[in-house]
Amino acid sequence: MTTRTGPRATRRLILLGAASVALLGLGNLPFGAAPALAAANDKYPDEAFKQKGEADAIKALYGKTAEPSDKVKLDAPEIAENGGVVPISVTTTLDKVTSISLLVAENPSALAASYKIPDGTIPGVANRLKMAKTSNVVAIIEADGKLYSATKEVKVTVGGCGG
Amino acid sequence: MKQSLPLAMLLALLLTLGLAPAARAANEAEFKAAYSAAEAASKEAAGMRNQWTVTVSALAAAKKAADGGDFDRATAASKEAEALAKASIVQATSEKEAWKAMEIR
Amino acid sequence: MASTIRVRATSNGDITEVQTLIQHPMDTGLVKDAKGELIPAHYIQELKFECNGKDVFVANWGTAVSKDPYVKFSFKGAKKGDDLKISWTDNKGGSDTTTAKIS
Amino acid sequence: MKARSALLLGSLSAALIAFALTSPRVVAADKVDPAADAKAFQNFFFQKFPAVKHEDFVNGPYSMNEDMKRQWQEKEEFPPYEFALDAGKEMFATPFKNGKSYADCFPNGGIGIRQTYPYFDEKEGKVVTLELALNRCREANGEAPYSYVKDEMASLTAYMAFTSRGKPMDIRIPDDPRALAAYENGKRYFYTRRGQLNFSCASCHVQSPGERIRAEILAPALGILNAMPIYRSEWSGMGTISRRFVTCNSQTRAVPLEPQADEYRDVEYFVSYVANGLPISGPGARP
Repeated sequence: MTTRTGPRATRRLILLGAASVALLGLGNLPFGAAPALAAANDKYPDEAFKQKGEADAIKALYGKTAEPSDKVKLDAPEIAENGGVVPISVTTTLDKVTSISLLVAENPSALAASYKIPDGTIPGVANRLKMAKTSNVVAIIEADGKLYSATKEVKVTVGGCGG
Repeated sequence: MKQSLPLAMLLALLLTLGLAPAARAANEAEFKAAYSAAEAASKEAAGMRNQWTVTVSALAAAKKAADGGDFDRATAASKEAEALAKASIVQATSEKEAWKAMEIR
Repeated sequence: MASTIRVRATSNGDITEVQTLIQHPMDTGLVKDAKGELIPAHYIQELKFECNGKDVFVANWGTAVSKDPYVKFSFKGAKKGDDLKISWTDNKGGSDTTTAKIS
Repeated sequence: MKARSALLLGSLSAALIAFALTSPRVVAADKVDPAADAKAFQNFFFQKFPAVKHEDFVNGPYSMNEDMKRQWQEKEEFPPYEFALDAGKEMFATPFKNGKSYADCFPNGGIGIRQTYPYFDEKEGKVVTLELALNRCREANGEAPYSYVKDEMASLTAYMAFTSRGKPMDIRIPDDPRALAAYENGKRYFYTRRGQLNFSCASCHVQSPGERIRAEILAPALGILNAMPIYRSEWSGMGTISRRFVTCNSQTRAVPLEPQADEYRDVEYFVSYVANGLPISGPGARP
């Protein structure tokens, strides 16, 4: 849907346009500054956030692969009301959970968020993510050293009638 | 796109008759006429508070093409702008009564 | 200027539920502005929650977290009146911190 | 007005007369009856969506679709308009350079009065909206007016709407022919098709609420302004009523009028009036 009258392309349309184009030029994300920062606290998984694909991101983050499990409950909308604000939450009945991560497979970089769960904290999180387009959302839970996952497809498209 | 057919025929005609240089000047006059007609229709539509965004952008495209010396494209864009402006005028006039049919009673 | 961190920490029984909304652009670095230039990436990388001297929740975020990010979680071992310290740092070295009482 | 309605009666002749026998209101087609309009307008939606509770209509698309409603409720736990609300509250309390403040311009200090806007100003003979009144208050106190489509105006109206949450919309039409004319002009604008896409407000919000327009669900026209101003994920920012009217126009490829143009003030008057009785739910969060 090309908006011939350019100036009114809304921010969201630019987001969609730029996201699909940027798939190619991902390498030059200004991470120059980040590693220095990350070195200060080595917890920020810089490498994992740079990975494009979902499997690479999981490998970079945890160094192992996950197996689907119905104990991981991923709650995401069927059709996102807006790609910029998609409410996604994860809960689980697994115990000894140490980490929860959320990935959006079709985003320019798959890993969206990764949470550290110290003991004493309930294994679950709710947040709002951005999705470039219709994609699988994957929740990964690290429990007692093993990885479990749940996947759900969320449809995303622009709104409105024309412009 | 519906404009491209007459445009193509126009170009073909010019090439066969080899009137390119004379056509260059005529096109400018032709463009001026088409552009002023389009501008008049557009003003009328604006006067009826029912201007279309596509009319405005077609007029702008016509002016830009003319400034660049491409009078064929400029004339076509002016004709398109005029058609769009006229359509918006028809819409405004007919809607003066037509809206009542939609009213929830 | 008011803190960029809005937090609601409510405890019932041994479980404290924490909701946080942070005012931050979370730019992905892939979006062009009106003049057509790319807006540089500017997003929160780490958000930490500490209570009674212990980390209770640490979030590492990428560019896919929404503008004015929101997060909700719960944890055990705290009671009404305890302090909850929240702090974030972003990829440009920006940061903010605040302390909230668990109600 | 007189000539056009005579023409209308003439052209519909037989059918109209038969119809007139059944509902007297139509015989007096040119006598404007807002109260009857409002009743008919509300009944249209109540009958079209019997499952929707009357006060839920003000939640727009979320009253039409369960999946969207859940996403909305999750957002409402800590809504994105929280910052605008706090900013509005702070601005409302900050006095102008001359020491006065917004509270001096509005009845009841501006608290809990949003549901009476827009109102018909008999001195001026025109509809005055909340956004207009706020800017006039600023100008009267030597301050520069805010843009009608930007965040400051949205923050102020967000706070004033918040103080009226739950109060039923209460728009009055005084017994003044100019008020009736403004109401009728708003109704005309609401049902008039415009733009190259040839849509009127009614094409989307009366004929097809609840249906999808790509990712979004169309909101019913009933109570559509009760949640204003709204934080839209699409704008990732706040939007006033003016901003919504301007963007809706350009989406149908109609050149928008200037914010607070008479037509916009009148259509706001009409749409708010027919929603009388439904609760104010602003500020709102929308896709």
